[in-house]
Amino acid sequence: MEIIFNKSKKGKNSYAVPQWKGKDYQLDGRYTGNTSLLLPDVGESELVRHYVNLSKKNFCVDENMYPLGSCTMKYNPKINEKLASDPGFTSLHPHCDCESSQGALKIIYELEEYLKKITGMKGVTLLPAAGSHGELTGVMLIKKHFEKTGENRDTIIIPDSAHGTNPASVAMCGFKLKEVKSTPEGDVDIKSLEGMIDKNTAGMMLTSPGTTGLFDRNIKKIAKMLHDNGSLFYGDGANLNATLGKARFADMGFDIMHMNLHKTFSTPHGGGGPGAGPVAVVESMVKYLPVPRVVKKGGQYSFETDFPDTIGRIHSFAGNFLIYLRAYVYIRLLGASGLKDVSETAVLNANYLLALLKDEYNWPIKRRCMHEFIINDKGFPSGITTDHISKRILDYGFHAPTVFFPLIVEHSMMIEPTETENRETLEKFADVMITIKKEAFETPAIVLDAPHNTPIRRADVVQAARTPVLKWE
Amino acid sequence: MEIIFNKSKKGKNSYAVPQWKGKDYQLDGRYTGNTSLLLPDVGESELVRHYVNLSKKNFCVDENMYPLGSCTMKYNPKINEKLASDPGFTSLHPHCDCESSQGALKIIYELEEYLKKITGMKGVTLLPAAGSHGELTGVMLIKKHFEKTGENRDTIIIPDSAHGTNPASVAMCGFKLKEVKSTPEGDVDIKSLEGMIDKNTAGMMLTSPGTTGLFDRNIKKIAKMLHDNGSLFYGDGANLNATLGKARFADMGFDIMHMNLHKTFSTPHGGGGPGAGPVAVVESMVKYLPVPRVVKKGGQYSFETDFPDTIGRIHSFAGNFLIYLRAYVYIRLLGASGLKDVSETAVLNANYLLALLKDEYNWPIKRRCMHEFIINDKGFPSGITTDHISKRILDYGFHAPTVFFPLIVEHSMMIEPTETENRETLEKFADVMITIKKEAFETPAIVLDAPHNTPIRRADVVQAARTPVLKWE
Amino acid sequence: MKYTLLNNDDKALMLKKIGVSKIDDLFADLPQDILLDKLDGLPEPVSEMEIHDILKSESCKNCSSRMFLGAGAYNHYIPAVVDDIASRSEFYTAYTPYQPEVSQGTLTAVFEFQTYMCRLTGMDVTNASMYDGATSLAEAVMMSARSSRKDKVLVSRAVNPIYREVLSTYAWAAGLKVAEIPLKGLTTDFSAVKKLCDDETGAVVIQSPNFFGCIEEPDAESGFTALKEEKKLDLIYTVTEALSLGFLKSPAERGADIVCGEAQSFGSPVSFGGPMLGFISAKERFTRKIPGRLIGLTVDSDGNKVFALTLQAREQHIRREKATSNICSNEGILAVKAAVYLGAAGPQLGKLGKLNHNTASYLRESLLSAGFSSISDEPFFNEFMLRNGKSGFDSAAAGAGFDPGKYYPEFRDCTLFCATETDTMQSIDNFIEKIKSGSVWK
Amino acid sequence: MKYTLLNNDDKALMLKKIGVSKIDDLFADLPQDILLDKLDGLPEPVSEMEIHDILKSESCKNCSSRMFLGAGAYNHYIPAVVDDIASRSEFYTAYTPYQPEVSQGTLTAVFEFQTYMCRLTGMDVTNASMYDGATSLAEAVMMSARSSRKDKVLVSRAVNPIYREVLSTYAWAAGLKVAEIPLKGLTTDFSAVKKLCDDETGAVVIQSPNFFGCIEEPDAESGFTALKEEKKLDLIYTVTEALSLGFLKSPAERGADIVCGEAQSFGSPVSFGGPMLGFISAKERFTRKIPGRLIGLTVDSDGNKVFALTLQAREQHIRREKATSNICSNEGILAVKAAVYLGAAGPQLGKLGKLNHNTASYLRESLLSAGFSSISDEPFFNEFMLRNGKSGFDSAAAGAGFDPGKYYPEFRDCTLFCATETDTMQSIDNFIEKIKSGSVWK
Ligand SMILES: Cc1ncc(COP(=O)(O)O)c(C=O)c1O
Ligand SMILES: Cc1ncc(COP(=O)(O)O)c(C=O)c1O
Repeated sequence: MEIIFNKSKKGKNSYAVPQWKGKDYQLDGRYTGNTSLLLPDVGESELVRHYVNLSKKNFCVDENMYPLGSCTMKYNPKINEKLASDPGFTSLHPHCDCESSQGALKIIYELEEYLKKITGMKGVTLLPAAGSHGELTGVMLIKKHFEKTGENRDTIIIPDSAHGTNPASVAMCGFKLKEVKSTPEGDVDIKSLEGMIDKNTAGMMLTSPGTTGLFDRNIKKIAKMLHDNGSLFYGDGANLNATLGKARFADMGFDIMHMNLHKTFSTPHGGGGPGAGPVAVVESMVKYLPVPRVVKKGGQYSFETDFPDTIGRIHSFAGNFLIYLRAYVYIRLLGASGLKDVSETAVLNANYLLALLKDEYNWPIKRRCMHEFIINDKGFPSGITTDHISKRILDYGFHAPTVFFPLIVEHSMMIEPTETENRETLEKFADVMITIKKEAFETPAIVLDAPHNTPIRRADVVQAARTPVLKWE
Repeated sequence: MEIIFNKSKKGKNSYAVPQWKGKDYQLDGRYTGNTSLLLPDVGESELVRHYVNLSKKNFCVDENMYPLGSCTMKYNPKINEKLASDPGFTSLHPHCDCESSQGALKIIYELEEYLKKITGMKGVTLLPAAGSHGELTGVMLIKKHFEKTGENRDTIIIPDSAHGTNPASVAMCGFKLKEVKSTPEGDVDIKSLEGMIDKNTAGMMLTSPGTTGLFDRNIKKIAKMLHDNGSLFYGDGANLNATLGKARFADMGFDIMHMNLHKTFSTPHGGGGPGAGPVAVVESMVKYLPVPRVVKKGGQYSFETDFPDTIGRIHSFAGNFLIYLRAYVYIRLLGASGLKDVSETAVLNANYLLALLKDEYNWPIKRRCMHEFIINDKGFPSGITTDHISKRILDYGFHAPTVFFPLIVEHSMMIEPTETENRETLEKFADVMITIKKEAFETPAIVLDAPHNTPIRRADVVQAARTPVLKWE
Repeated sequence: MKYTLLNNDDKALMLKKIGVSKIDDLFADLPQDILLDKLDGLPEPVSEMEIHDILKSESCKNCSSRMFLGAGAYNHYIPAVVDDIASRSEFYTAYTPYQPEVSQGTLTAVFEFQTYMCRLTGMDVTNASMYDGATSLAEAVMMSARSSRKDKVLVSRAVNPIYREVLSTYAWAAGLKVAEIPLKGLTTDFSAVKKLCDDETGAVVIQSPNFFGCIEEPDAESGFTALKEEKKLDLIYTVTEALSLGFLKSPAERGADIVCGEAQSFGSPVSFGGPMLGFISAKERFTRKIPGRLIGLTVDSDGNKVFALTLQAREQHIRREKATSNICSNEGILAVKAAVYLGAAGPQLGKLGKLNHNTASYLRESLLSAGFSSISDEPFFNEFMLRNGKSGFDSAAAGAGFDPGKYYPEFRDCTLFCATETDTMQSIDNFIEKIKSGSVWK
Repeated sequence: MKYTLLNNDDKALMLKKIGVSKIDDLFADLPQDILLDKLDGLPEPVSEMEIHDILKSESCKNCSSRMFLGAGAYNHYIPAVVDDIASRSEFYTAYTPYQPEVSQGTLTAVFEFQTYMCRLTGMDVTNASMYDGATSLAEAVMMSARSSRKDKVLVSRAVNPIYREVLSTYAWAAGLKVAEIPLKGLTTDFSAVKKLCDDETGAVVIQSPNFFGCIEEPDAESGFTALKEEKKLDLIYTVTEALSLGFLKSPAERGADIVCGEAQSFGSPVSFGGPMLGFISAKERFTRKIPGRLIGLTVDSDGNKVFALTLQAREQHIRREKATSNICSNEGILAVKAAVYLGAAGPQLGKLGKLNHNTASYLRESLLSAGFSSISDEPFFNEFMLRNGKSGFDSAAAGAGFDPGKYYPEFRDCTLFCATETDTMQSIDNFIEKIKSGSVWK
């Protein structure tokens, strides 16, 4: 373990603060503090070496396949990064006048238009700063809607396969949660659902395709059931990569949805973020969208906040602009044909990898997948689980799949190769998986003790939580 | 071994060439060729992964100490790179009018002024694209000088310790070479020199401090001997890091000198270049300097080429501008005090490391050093040489010193820590060296077989030269 | 452009292995009537060069940037080393460090960020980032409410008005009540808290330096400290100009229980308002209540100290509807940048703060000499508000400062100015020249 | 700023270990009277922010860039991936790969560069780069002379005049003779070679596309091929617009023995003329005569294929005054960029060349319609020269094109234009509008 605080020694830092040549305005000592001892004293070269060497301990997409299911770890074009670091955008102050930000406003406006075309929806807000924030916003829209209609609907239905952010977002808006179970085939259990929908049902959230990588075959039926009951249908579009350019969420029957720009529309994931989670809605919901909104009048763009039915503000400024910019670039580069090629290739890649693995690994839901699929450790020698397999994968230079999610499949390994892997890499990954299976039977210790070749050995996460040490002392 | 040509497969490259919407102007097939099959067909992500993974097989200064003697592998400020990649400079065409390049011309002009102050010389040309190019230019100046004075002097004297570029540069200008030997103490042998200087002596080249890391104690005497004979004294300033801000080449008695901007003035070495090798001269030589020169008239800067005594052009344009820019930034950041701190610290670091090693390693010339010093493998068990030691150093995460140079010390290891290493790193390096010495006696095989932990094992360079394979087929 | 890599032979071979004859067979589970041939209405694809030129032309429209503008986003010089590090593929093309064995780079840098923020705020725990200042405030209020089981919060009118709007959106959704603490001059009227505080009240939110740039003193002679004690109120201390943390007395010394806000000043550009770098720091008792990711120290199976995500039982992917928040993706790479920035500035951070204060003080003094008048004399850091003077200064026409009128009708004739180290004395003098020449008055 | 890392304690401890009392004791071997207290005349040190602002203000003066300008340096779009790779510390902060065991990154990329250049020129060997086009020509001539042991070279007047000047500087120093082959129209008069060629003559230098943009045909009906055979002349084929290699017949097919010139077009910006990317490619018989670094394939002690510097016995550090050149540092990172660029463009390189040709042809046609007149009709790639027409076009006033008058008095009333993929039809039309409106004529 290397940490910058350990490299500190008095007098090494020589960061030059420009000299102030004017009058010295003293601030009373009652207001000021002294932080110089709290910060490490290191030189620029030490800083660079520290982080360059640390970086070598990270796995990244630019190195090899990163099949982290549900996260769409695709390769992101380098032109995105170049344009998103243009000072003409990065130095633009959010409170500057609209006249000096016409370029930025136009990008926002046009991206919203593109996303409408892509989703078939009638209104889009880009403001949410991540998928989860989009969900929260979407659920707020549902709340607002029933507040306005005067209906007292207090429940939202979510399948048991849902991503954790769905129930959490629902809870943050004070809704009650009903969980509907999935069939063994991975669809929503329509029978159970029927029994759940009632006058308290504000809506239902469904991920499409689901976190199982499967498209719900009753989607239109579900939409109809909800709509017949006056309930709203929310689509979690985190998996949009599976249907991009191929089918639109509006046509599936959703009223509200969010997208994860950082996944589908190519923002590198930054070790955890930032992202953007635009929300798209049908006509009747447009009026509730948060502010500010970008409006175009006579060729001029401006921010407007005066919308009586809006849920209000949800961000300090206007959301994660630099992420919009990347999505904008990506859509312009690919066009309609390129976007469709994304989903077709993502689905083809996933099915091919599934075909290579399905006879070697347990395949709990035996349906062709969309952009990702689930296998698990069933059939492995006892004691060797998904956890060990995933660590052993690291030894072979790949990232591990998403593990132990979704919860409806025991010891799930959710594999999403994305469209930017070539056939040879998929085959190499399959070979690794098959090798690990063999090892599990022939030399189990090597799997149990994995990883062996990584920058550190297996981290003790239980210990980390038992006595949390959350800062350096 | 991974090479891009092996990753090629038809149809993967989708580099989009903008579509031409006008008339198609056919060029007769007699003029055109078809190169599409010569170039690899890979996608952007494959390209990125190829080079990201390759990069991991490189050692670099940003990772750890790189004590490659004579190369001044210091840490280079990141602001250099940022400013040198500003499109306001990089997109400036060399043939654009001087009005639109005032900023760039000003940088050139002022950098020349700074280098005059730093060297004490009266004229500077920045044009040479590397140190070696500077030497060539300098020797051309000598040739021109005697052509103008009508003297037929055809010989240049060089010490046996000189860098290979010195004799090579002399040869390229048609001069005869006389080699003067060094004393066991590392100075030029004054006696021998005396016997060599005659009416044919055009000049002498001396590296200062020498490639031994030692400052010639008779420098002024040598200068006088040469000047008394009407010969010119050329200073190889590649080691300027040792005396920067502390003493000026003009004051040492040199008439002509070159600097290596990429070493002393902080351009990262780019895996081999580019650099810049400005030449500075005393008053009487100014008229010979190459063209174009930047001239300032009434606050306006311009390129001028009309100088009757010039040796002429030596570069396609005006030299390596982006390297000037880095040097300019560096000098402005450091100022006179910072430049002096560079040489003082470089010399202190080298002497400290020498002090840590001199009792453990053979120290052939027992004088305090300047910015670098020489040790060698004498006293090691037979069969274990400088070569093995240098490979073993790699195993410990450091780069090796310059080895087998200078030629006057057998099996030399020339160690230049530079001023940007901290004390702890010097001590770690010393520990490694001492450990290797111990290993050589206790577990010699580990040293003989080194390296072990590097991305590849010892490369067979004899084989490489025997049947050269210089391109992929 | 395309970033897929399959040629026709690949596709044929793969389809065969899968056992279908065409790609559309893989979309058989979708309602077939919604399958598109091609999306309508999108522009034709362009090359990389063309999108580069298009965006460059958009970015140029942004060139004339407004001066002396803060109000929640701050222009600071970002040392080149910050982007050099953050633009390494290893950092920016990785994701949440779920696999600590191949993520020590991110984990270490974010652990350093947590440490820096704890040290600067005086708190015990800091999360791995929130979306931005406004949502971090909303989440801090919800965290406090969860902890105190009280559903009312008092918020100073001197808190960033946009943050307060976001807080009301969240509070409306979550069923929390928000009441406003009035101003006294340009700071919070702490003496009014007592009256507003009922048994439902669990927290008091202030910002310091506040929206007007003034330093709040909750510990001063208003009786607030005693009341806070008595009512067991959480003091939620919002910071929008993180650089102030390097120069002013720490929030902990001011009695903060939770510190939240915006750390964009630490190494990220203003970027038209996003991405920003929200954070929540808090006292130890909130450790298991804090939203978002936390990195902790542990050991690996060789016994070496290493870092890993920890206390995940708070989070949505484990706890679902009972989680401390729904946050998942956060502002990861900005936290890394903040760590590099703070390492670069190091012990000079206070000096940099001092330079900000001097520059802003000089601007203020110059403006006063140019016809602006003082509203009140509370001490400030690098931002302050002045009355425009009788003839009416037009901040839009001047391209300078922030007009607070929209949010504070009572300050319709005032302007909020900010100056940082990026503003030189020369640029201030030029601006004052312009003012004196009268061209920027209505 | 400082980039040193010793504090006073370090210094004291180190001096003590060394056994001296102060740093100046370490400078005892220097003449003491020349030791400086402080250099005179340098500006006071500034902070990183200040130098950033200073340079930004200098760079802005360069903003208005001249159009349709080539003449040895070419504006091409550089895919973002090129700088992304080349700005990795591992590549740009390493040096010459003396230790192959820790340098396979650089070695592989430069070996790829060698391969690309060999493939595009049709030659057998390419070095790891030269300083620039002009010096690569000078060194190519010297290599040929060393090989042929003849000291005269014939150089076409259609070769870049600056390259010819550099060549004469080198030739003067080395004692080589240079004679000029005249023009016929805008290409080399190959029929004149016979007369110029004597027994001392070892090589003929041409450039194609030549300085006027025209494609040379040394193999055409001039008797040149036979003469070359008979006199064993080396055809030194200079290329300044490397992009042409992707579109035109290869130099090898034209009979070249040595190809040299400038490969800046492959991934490097024009950069006010430097750094550039010189190269020399040659037939196999020059392998041990070529200047500069060469990377070769070999094996490591585990038997794996690896790369290493090779044939170093040609070089100055081994051969000293007998070396094939004095070159040491070269243009390493630009060669890496060229490799990445060529990998990015890949099989589309020819298509890009075609786009250049179309764009330049359109510009030429448009100029002809706007009053310029044709000098001759030799085929060209992306650059061409026209006569200005009677009223006199002022290229400086127009901010477009290159005025060849300084180098070619006979073309005083002409302008050399270049158009690449970075010039759109729109920008050409706008320019023609301007011309037609008359504002750019003297
Ligand atoms: C299905 C699903 N929904 C929502 C989210 C939340 O998105 P974010 O991380 O952007 O908040 C994710 C992210 O992993 C997801 O996979
Ligand atoms: C003493 C000396 N002289 C000259 C040179 C040549 O410099 P360059 O590599 O820039 O041509 C070097 C470089 O290693 C050197 O060390």
